[in-house]
Amino acid sequence: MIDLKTIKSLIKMMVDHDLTEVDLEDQGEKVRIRRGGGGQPVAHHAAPPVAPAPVAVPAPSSAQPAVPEADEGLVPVPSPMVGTYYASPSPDAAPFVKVGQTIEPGQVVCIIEAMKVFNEIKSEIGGVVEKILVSNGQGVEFGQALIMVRP
Amino acid sequence: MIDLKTIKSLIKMMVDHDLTEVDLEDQGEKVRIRRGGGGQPVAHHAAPPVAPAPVAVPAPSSAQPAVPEADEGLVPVPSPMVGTYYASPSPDAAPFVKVGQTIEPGQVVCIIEAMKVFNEIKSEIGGVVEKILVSNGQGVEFGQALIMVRP
Amino acid sequence: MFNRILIANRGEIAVRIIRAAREMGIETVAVYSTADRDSLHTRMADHAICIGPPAASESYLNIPAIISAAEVANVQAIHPGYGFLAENSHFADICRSCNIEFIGPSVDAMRKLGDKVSCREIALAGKVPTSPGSKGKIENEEQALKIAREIGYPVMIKAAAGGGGRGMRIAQNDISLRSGLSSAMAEAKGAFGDSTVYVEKYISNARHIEVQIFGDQEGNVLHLFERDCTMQRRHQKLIEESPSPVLDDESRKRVCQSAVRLARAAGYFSAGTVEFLMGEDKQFYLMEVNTRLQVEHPVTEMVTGLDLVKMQIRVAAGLPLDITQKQITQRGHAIEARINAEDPANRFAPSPGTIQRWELPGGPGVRVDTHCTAGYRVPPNYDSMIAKLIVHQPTREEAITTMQRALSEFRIEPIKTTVPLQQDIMRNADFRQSNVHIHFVEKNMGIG
Amino acid sequence: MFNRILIANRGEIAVRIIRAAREMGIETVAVYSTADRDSLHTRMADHAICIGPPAASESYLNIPAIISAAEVANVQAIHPGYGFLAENSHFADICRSCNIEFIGPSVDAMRKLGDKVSCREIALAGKVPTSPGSKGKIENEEQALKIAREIGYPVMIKAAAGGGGRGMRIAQNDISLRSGLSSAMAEAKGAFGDSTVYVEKYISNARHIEVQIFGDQEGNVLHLFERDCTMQRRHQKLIEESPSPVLDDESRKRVCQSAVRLARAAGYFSAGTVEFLMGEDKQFYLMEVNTRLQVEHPVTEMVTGLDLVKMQIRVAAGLPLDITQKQITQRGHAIEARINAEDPANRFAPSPGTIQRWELPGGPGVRVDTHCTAGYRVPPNYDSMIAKLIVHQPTREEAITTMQRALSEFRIEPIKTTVPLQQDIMRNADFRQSNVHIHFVEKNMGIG
Repeated sequence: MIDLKTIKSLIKMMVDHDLTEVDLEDQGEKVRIRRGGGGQPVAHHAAPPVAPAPVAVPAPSSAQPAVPEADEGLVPVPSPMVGTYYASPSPDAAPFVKVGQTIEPGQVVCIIEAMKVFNEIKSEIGGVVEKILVSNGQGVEFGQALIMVRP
Repeated sequence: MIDLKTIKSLIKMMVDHDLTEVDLEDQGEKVRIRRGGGGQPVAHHAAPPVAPAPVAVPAPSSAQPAVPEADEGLVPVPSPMVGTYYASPSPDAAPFVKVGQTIEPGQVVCIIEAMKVFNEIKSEIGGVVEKILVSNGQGVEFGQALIMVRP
Repeated sequence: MFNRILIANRGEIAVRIIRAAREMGIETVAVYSTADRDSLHTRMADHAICIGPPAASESYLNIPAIISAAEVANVQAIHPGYGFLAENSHFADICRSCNIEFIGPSVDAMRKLGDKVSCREIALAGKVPTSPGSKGKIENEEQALKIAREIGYPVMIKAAAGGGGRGMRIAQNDISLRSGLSSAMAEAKGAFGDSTVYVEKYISNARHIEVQIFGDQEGNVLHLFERDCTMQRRHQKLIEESPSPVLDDESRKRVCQSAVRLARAAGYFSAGTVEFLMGEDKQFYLMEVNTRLQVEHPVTEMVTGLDLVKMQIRVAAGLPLDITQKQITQRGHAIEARINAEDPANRFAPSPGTIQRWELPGGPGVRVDTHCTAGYRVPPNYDSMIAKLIVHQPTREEAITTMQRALSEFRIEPIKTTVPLQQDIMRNADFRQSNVHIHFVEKNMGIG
Repeated sequence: MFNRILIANRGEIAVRIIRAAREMGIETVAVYSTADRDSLHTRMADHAICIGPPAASESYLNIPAIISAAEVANVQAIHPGYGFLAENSHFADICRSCNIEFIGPSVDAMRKLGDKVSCREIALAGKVPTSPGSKGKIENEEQALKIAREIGYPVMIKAAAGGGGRGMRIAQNDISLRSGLSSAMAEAKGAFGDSTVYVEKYISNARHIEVQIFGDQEGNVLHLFERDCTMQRRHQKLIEESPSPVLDDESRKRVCQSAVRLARAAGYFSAGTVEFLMGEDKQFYLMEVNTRLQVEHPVTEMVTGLDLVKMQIRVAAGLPLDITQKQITQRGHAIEARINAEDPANRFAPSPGTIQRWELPGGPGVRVDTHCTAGYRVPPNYDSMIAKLIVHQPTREEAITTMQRALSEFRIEPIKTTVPLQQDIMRNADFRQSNVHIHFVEKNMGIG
């Protein structure tokens, strides 16, 4: 709950420390307070997404959000198609990429099999592979994040 | 719930910290408080009306809002029952009240006939009759404003 | 035919009546309390008149206000819906004395069948099956004890003016009969202003079977077959269906004809319901007659293809019934679930408030009767029913499946509703096998 | 029976199929484009798989993506709905070669009846009434001119692969035939990748009468009577009803049996529709066959009491039809109105956007099939239909009255819809007297 007391303390903190903006989010409630150039904070307090407006629908089992954790500064490599994910070119080969590995733009990161065709999936960006989000043989959908890269 | 206490505290905070504007939204209720260039804070308190929330329904023909123009500083004398309005005690008698007339609290302002019973309707307030909103023989509903008085 | 009628009710039944009238080309006048200013019945009607503050006693039960509204709006008839003034013969009498037709039975028939003691007397005379018990009202404790010993315990003490379980007691022996008698009389006095009670044999493990009857002012009386309302909680119906899954053709015919006999004996016209208990012995025992339209009338409409509200209006206007008993058939199976704004997880506490999300089930075999919309505030002042979900399919098994599918599509937020309870019932093996009785929900589903 | 099926579609028909499957105890897998992430079919299905970006060519028409999704989800069958891939025999072929059943007819029957030229050939052989014209496709201009002079102007040029009015021209004389021929071929080439056209007599002031047929894999073929879809705007159906108000029993029997003959000749199974024009001479002329479920199938469901989607699934699983022709009867009258997100006051411009207020009609005789809810954003990428409103009553007159009542209850804001147009049609005296033809809306109601 964001109540008056919370807002009060926030404003005090802002004045004390000469902050210009504070965003606070708590269980769907939001407060934004700004102190502009002239030192005037403005508080925006938004309650949970108003009523029958499009709410966040609980994603069905396989319909995962494309980008699970966008806020960490990581960039996803999404699947360009529906199909089955393979981490390596053949069952006994080494995987295309591992966590911690540095990849170049255009480097193949996995294979997606769709209708008996094995498609090499290339990363559009370069960076360090921080996470591999799918496991070998798993079905993936269009736009689903496969691996997360720190550019 | 945004209540008077909350608004009061907000205004105090604004004055104390020299804020010029506060927006607060809570479960469909909204408050915006502005402090103009050194003037006094003005509070706008708006209940829900946002999109699919209960909208202002076009009133059916006879379902008029009880108080048509509350913002003029006039006070309505509402009908305490459904029935037929009569401005005078008998067809050839003078009306109980006229526009411009000063009335006392408790003074009879009209008759409402309901089920063959003629009920004298008394004003709870005193003041000058500014408007008579219904005409002789008209049907009125519960809570409908009959006359407007400037206290 | 009438040009304009007033609906002396609110909620889904007011909406239902407006729909029927609109399709008949009849103008509608709604009345509403200040709590219902933005309600669907208020904005759907051609005219709407505020009749008082939220308390029902000052609005929907306020006879002078409603009659005044009818006079101001110059209507020719009043439909009382169900509840409120629907079974108030005094109100029907006033309507007619003001030259406004009351869309319902005659005052005489309402009184004869509405009072349980006189209803029982008519039933006995007409060989309508009743449970053994007092011929009429109980005059004193000694008489009650004598009857109870004759018919054998357990016995039921019932209020003559009763309904919804009030003024009702089960007595297992002389002692509980004595105490039950005085408490039932006190409760009946408080609830109905009439302390008259009677005593009859208690039917255990009973099913609730009721027959829809319909008469016109020329003396024709038909039945529209039965409804089975055995799934109840504390005498409040939860699920109603038609046909009853436990009747064979012979017993169906028997109970329906009994109901018609009773209605004929009372000179009944308009819609009415004769309620029976069916014992483990498969015998029927008259319970009471509801001299009005019933909440669950849609299941009868689905299987017969008839529109009961339009029929009521036509009969009230003096038209004869335009169908014969032979033309009325049961086609398929219909089930109704009452959706209440109550929290089944919290002892069915009322859950009024503003509905933010309101998504209705749809598609084949689904009918929804409701007065609610997104943004509607369920007022705490009235009955908690917010919707009736009715399904119709060729077989009972398919109807249950469609009901499950439709219940799963209902999305109501943030208020709590009885949808989860209805889902539990649809899943219940005994319900599916029709192996239930009127106390099944409390006793076997652990819901008190 | 299947345990799990995939629905290769979106919108109301995907919801319709999910409802049928759920009632049959079959798990459903939805596929969706990124524009439909929050759509009702996506959240109603047991599983949902994103198959591509908003453009239909990259999602709902993307065969590899859909087959991959079916393999990933391990389904036993795919229901194509209508539109998109529903009449794509290549898709049906791929499904079956991947060991996934295609819920629809055989590839052979789809090809034979889907191509208008070969369909016409089968019809001629089976004495199914066709309009005079070319035996098969037009090889050159001279042949077209020769045929036109034989049968007499006006004539119709039609694309073999056509539909929805595309690749269609009316020619009044040799000159307009010449120009029409080349422009129709160019349009057909662009729209369907096939420039084949044929020529037939133009039927003026025609009504659109179509017959619902249904076959199983054992060779049984039944008809479920006719639908009348004469109310159209630019070849897009606006109102569909069953029975047709202008057929007598004899002509009904004749046209229905013709349709069954055609289906039998093609070895047809699953649901299909044989579309005819009925001329002022009351004769029928075959127009085309739709080898799939139709948008307007609910009116047939209402009058026959059958569930066409469940029947399709059962037949696809190899089960025989469990009804005979004799058991199928027409009961009452049903009308469907298509509600599109288009602005009738602004040349039917699409009106996509977020729906804020969405209140559905309800009560007796009303069925709504929709994928929309309050808060739903109608995407600009697909068909503009947002709901189908279906009513069912004992008579056509009552059905029209209920449709008017139900249309007046629809509240959709802020997007524009065709509700006002549908209301105009219901009020129209010629429509009410069934005195209309397929160009009536454009010509007589001033709506181009």
